[in-house]
Amino acid sequence: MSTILWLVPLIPLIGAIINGTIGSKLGERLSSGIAIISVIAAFIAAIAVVSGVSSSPGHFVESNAVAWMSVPGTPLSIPFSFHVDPLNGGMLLVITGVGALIHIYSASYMHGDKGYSRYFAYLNLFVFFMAVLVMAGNLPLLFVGWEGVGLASYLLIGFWQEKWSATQAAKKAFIVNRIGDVALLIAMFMLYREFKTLNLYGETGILTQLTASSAFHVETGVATAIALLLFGGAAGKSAQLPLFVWLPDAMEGPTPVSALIHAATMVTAGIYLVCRFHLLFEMSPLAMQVVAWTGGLTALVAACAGVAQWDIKKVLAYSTVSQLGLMFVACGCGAFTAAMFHVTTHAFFKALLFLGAGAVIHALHGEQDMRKMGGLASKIKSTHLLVLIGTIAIAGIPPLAGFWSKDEILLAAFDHNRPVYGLAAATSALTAFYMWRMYMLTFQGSSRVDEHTVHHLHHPDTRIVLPLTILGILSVVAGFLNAPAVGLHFYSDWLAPVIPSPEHSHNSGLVMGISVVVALVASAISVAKYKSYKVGTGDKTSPVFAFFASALRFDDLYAAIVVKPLTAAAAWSNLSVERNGARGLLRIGHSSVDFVGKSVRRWQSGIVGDYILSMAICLIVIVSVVLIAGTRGGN
Amino acid sequence: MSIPLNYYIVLSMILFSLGIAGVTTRRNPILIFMSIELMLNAVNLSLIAFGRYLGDAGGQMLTIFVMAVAAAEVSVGLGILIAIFRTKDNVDVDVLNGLKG
Amino acid sequence: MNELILVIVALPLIAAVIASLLHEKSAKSISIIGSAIACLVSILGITTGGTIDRGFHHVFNAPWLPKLGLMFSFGLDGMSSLLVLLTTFLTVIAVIVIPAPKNAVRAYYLSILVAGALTNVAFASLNILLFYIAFEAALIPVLIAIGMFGGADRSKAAIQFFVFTVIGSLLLLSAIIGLRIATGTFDYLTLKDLVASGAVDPSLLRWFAIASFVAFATKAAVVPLHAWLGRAYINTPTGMLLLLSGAMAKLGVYGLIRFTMPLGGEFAESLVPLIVTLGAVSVVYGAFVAAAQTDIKAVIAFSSISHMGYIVIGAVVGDDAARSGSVLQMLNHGITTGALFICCDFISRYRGSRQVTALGGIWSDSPLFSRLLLLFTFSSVALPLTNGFVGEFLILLGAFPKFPYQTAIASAGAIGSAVYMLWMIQRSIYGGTKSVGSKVISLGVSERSVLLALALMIIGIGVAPSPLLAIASDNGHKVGAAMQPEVK
Amino acid sequence: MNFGDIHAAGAPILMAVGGCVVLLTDLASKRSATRKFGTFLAFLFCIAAMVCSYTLGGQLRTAFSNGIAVEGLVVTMQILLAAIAAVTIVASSEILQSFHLPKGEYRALIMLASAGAMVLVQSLDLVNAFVGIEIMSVAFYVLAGYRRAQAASEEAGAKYFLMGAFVSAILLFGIALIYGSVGLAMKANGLELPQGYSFTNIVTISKAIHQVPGFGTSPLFLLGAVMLIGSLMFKAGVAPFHMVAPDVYQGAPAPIAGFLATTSKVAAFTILMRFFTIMAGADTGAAINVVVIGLALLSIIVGNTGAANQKSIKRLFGYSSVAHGGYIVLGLLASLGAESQAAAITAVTFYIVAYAITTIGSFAVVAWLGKDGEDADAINAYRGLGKRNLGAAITLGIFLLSLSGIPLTVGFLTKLGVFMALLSAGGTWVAVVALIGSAIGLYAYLRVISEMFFVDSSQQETSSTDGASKLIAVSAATLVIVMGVFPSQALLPSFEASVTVPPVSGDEVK
Repeated sequence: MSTILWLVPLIPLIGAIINGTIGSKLGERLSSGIAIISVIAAFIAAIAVVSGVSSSPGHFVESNAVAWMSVPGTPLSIPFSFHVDPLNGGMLLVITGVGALIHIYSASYMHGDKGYSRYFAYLNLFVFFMAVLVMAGNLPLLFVGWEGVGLASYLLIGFWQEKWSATQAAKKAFIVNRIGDVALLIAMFMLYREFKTLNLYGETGILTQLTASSAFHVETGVATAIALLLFGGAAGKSAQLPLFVWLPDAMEGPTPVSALIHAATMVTAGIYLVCRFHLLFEMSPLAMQVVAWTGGLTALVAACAGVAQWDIKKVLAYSTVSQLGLMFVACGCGAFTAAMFHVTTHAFFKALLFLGAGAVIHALHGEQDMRKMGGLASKIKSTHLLVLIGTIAIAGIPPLAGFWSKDEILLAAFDHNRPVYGLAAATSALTAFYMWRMYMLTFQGSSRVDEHTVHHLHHPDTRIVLPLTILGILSVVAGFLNAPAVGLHFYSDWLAPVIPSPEHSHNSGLVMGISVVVALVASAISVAKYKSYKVGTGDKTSPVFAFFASALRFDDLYAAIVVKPLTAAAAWSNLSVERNGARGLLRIGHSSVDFVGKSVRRWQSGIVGDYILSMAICLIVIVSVVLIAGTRGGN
Repeated sequence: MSIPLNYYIVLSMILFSLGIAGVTTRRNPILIFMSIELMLNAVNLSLIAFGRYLGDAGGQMLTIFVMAVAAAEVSVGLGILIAIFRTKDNVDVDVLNGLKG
Repeated sequence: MNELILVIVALPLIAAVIASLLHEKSAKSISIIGSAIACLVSILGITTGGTIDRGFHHVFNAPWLPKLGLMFSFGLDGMSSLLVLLTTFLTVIAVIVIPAPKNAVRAYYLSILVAGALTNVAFASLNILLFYIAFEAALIPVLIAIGMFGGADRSKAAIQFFVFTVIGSLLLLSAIIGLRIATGTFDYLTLKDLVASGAVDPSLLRWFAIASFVAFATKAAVVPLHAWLGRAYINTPTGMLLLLSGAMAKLGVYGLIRFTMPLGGEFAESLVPLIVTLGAVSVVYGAFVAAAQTDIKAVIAFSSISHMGYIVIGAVVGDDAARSGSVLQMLNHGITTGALFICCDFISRYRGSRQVTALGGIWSDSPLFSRLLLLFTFSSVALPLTNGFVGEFLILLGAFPKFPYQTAIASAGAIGSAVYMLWMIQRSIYGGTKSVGSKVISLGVSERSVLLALALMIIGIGVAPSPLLAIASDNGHKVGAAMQPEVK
Repeated sequence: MNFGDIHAAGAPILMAVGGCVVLLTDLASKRSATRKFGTFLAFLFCIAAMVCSYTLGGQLRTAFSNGIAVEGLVVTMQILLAAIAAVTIVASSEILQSFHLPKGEYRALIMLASAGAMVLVQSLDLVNAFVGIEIMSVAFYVLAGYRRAQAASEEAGAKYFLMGAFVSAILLFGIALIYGSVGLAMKANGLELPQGYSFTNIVTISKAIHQVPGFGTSPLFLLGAVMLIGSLMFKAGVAPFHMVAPDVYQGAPAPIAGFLATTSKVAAFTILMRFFTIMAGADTGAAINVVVIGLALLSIIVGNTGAANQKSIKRLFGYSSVAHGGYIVLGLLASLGAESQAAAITAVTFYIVAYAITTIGSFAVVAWLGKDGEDADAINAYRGLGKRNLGAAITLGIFLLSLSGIPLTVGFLTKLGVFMALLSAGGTWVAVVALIGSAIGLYAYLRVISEMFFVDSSQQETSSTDGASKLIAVSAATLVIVMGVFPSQALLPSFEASVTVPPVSGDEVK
């Protein structure tokens, strides 16, 4: 079993290495083939692992440890070791599974790009790092995955590196993530100080110590600090306030990348981290409050921004941010199961939507502006149908996946944190609204596509349709993995060994009713509003719309309060401190020497009379000194 | 009843100081010479006085040395000064200011 | 076997002499041979062997000026053997990769080889006066290299560098003499035992601690004693810069671990918070200054202030993991920064400029080079699974319990490094070609293999640092513990 | 007066006689033939002097009714002086040739000056010291102004003479006061004059200092001592009495400048060492220490800063000689401490020898690079020298690094020695100031190095004609490196010179 654990990350890594080194010589078929096969193989391995988990008594499987960092003479010894239990097992399936589908999709989508093999190398690399992240048996290894996916995301966002905006977005993503990473790093240091280890599992592992009653030697203040730092890392990776600004820009990357990294998998790493440490978070009510509120606010802000986007991918990007917010709401309300469940379903339908959008963009030769779309329903039927499914799913209309998972979250919020519930409810309403807006603008109404494009639509081939279909089916059925209302709770049972199942709430009926009504009403309004959209009608003139469109001007805010001051500080430290200060220090020494030298040389007037005079004076001075000092010293 | 030693010493010190004053104030090399000679003679005076007081021949002996040496010095110095006088017909020592700094 | 270090030092010198006597054409090859053999020999230096005395192996003693207490006494522990290896390695690649200036090939190689050899003497010396002599004499070839083959501002840079660093080392000299007068010896091990046994006047130790800290901090370019670095690095020819930034700057940290801490007595301990704070300041300050540069060489130069900040923290904080990490990080910094400077040299040679404003589009025409540069960059950014991460992680992890705030600040430096390095990458290799006289960067076989070797080291150390850590963990502080000499 | 006495004073006598002989042969023989022969003859006498004083061996002996003393130090210094004289004579043939200066007189003057210096070095009686100084100085005046045609040289001579005469008057007054004070003190305390010693004899003085309570701090004595020390400091070119030195070194032709700089320092510092050793451990109050520290630091600062940004390299060497005078004085300061005395004397001796070699070499380079006798004095004439004449550039570079005390040159070991002595005498802060000073000096010297190597120039290769100077410069550079790396067991012990003063027979001791 432990060897199979190794296979999950390593096969994609091998794929990445092959594609990264000799890929350019292989040709499209071969390099995409290698990539796809490696991920499918990883998926199969993952299935094997997960089955092993379910069959094993302790509900986990562990790999053997291979030495990584260890300092002789110190307790510090950090191995490469993997540990899979229900929590990350599920994610592993999603990552490799959805990853495989998206690889297949990309094979067609990226056709003809001069960086074809490089693209697949990066994609495989991402799968590798993501697998390492979730499977990691200790924090530094988790951090490897954590920053590794950041790297992959950086490389893929900036994939078209001739494009300035792309490289800009890539840099922004990495740096903003780095901020979160530093928080995580410091959290790691604190954990090491508290627990004297960085292993998560095993008898001395941090999580084990946390479960043990002895864990409560960690006083709440420290727990809060650690939890908040961990959440800081999560907020960076999962694009929460105040660090969410990188995700919308990340849409500069190829669409499948957005689907895989910036919707389905990487961005959920933050939720995974929080759920992993749910014991620690539960020790600190304050931290829980912070998580819940951050999630709720992020959800609402992003939803507002989503309402006002014209770029189809931006809509989905903000919707992702908002959905992630909902997941954190769940975490903040203690409903970690719900959070993880929404991670799963969201992976399906958001990937579906992104890939659908990708198909649309592909069909329209790279057009992303919804104002130049419309009426595509009849033209690309399969895509239309599947996107419709995705829309219904995310809009939270029963009985599709989105409804069930979101309902759990809303329920938890309703029970534990009413104000945040308000935020979440508003968010889901807005979600339904802007998703239907997107759907209507894209597929319904009159066609606003220019003539030439209409007649030369790219019609998706099977490599595009197949993944869409599978994801569509999943988006329909996945909800029933955990629908307590209808008595289905496979998922919570599956997670039970790691995260105790939530007790049944008596409010479920009420909450469910509210959310259904809200979703339907919002959808109806949206459909009505955008049934017959004409370019230039209405909303983009209003300042509110512009304010929303710019995501509440967060970018400008940061430019004003972070970027500008720091740039100024850098310039200042270079000019004032380095040039004038540090080198000024040298200059001072230099000029003082010159000064003394000048006076010495002025003394040396060249006139012998002066010499004799100064010598006489000096002699007299010395004599007097001697007579004074001498006689004093004498007695 | 002989003159106490201190008188000689004080006198010679006064002479010596006068010599120093002359050397430092004068700009004419000849006068500087004379001032130096004054200093040397102040020294001689004190030497002889000491020698006489201590009943020791060393003082007088040294005086002889001083006289001889002074003569030698003066001869050399005059040579140098004449050479200078040839080039720039001016014997003010202040003209010797080509080397400075 | 004990003469190992003599071989390591002598080979490059002999090669240098031969090379400077023979014709210019053969100079390079001879230098390569000499330094390469030295590098191979210095690998042997890592293995313990020869006479072993109080934690040092390959201990060698011969009189030089016994009347002055000056002895050729050498010995290696894990730290010094690694640093010697680093120095010889950097010498080799400096000779291989960087072409010598046309007019004075032999002088150039002479200066590099001599600098390397003297640095090794300093690293391996167990006699403080010998260390000092090498420490200061190694400046002369650098001075000559900067002054003769340096950039536009070379003469000023050379003089400033030399005077500034010499002032520090003169203070060190006075402290060393003080020790000698008090204890009657320059022998490191004896001094260490004497200090440990508290036989030395603490006021003297205080002076030693201060003076040596100033000297070593100047060498390691700890803010605010880094003033010489900017102009010097930017004007140093790349070949020598590999040694200067890669090996000689390490002499500072080495000195802190080897001399200041053990011989400084309690006062050195009381200095630690100050030093750690200065280290953290260096990390942040270096990042800020680097972020404001437009010359990529300057970016890398100032980035190394930042990196040395980490190393200094790890060196003094008094935690085994941190100290080992610091020693490892010295290696890493030598490798990574060296690689970056080499790439910078390529860029300026082929693209005709080092200004980011004139660069761009390298990726599209020089893919291999660009990918390697990207890897080096991420190593410098301390991405996990590269060497940079291991060192910085261990340093910070070890330092955190004692100095949480400074460590947190230093950790934040990781953001800064991402900012300026990625900015540099974006402006220089991404986008479209800007500069007019730009040629495709075509790597020769030797250049390609050197860069690939560096890349492999970066990944290798990042993935499997344990063997090196095992060696690195055997550094100065253990000598005191193993007081009784064990004779093999 | 017996053969022993003659032998003890052999070296100066040989030099003096040699001077006269050279002079006479020069008169007698035809101009053309003499150049080689005269040089050879002079050289021969110098060698003879060296041999003579070498045969004296290291142990103490006095002669001429205790007027002079001979021991290791004296032997070393006399050999050094003779060597300097010989080298100078060889080096000067170029300038003599190209300026048509009388050669015989020149050699004679060099040798007489050297003889005077030797007398000064070995004199135990202040009277002899005075005579020695005067012999040396008078010759110096002439030598400094030897190139009469050139205004600078002439001016140098005149200035040197005027100052010198003034100073010798002060010296004499100092001697007189010491003579008197010693005499009075002994008379007052009923001490007998030691058998065979005069009042002006250093032995007597030391007896007075050590046996007469309060004598060390009596105004009369202190006044005399200060005047003596001050005037000797002038000869050694120590600030604030340095002022004439840079002018003279710049004005005089390079070989002569080298001769003056070294000979005067060697002689003056040796006698100062002797004088300081008798005061070691004596109760002279804080007085002497204060003065000495002051003079040392002042000349280190003045010399090093004055050397910075000079235009003339000979003047730069002049200032550097001031600075190095300061370091030597620091050594003397250490020799005042009883326990650090031996180390200090060794260090100072080594320092003096090393400095002499370096300075002779440096001035030889200046002469070497000069065109037909004119020195290459302007520093910007050295621009790009590394490209034009690498050999000369490296040689001068070595001297400059040695002057700035960089390891692997002799300059480092000398500084090391002095600082060890100084710190063991407990002068930490003095040492630190001195170290900073030497860093400043480093800056001054590096400017020249940078001119030579780091700055490109379009100047043409100057074909040097002065083979002798080249030879001297190169061999001196070699010596600097060799002594810097291996001041080998052959070389060092001879510097373990102990300045010994004949013991005073114990019966007077109260």
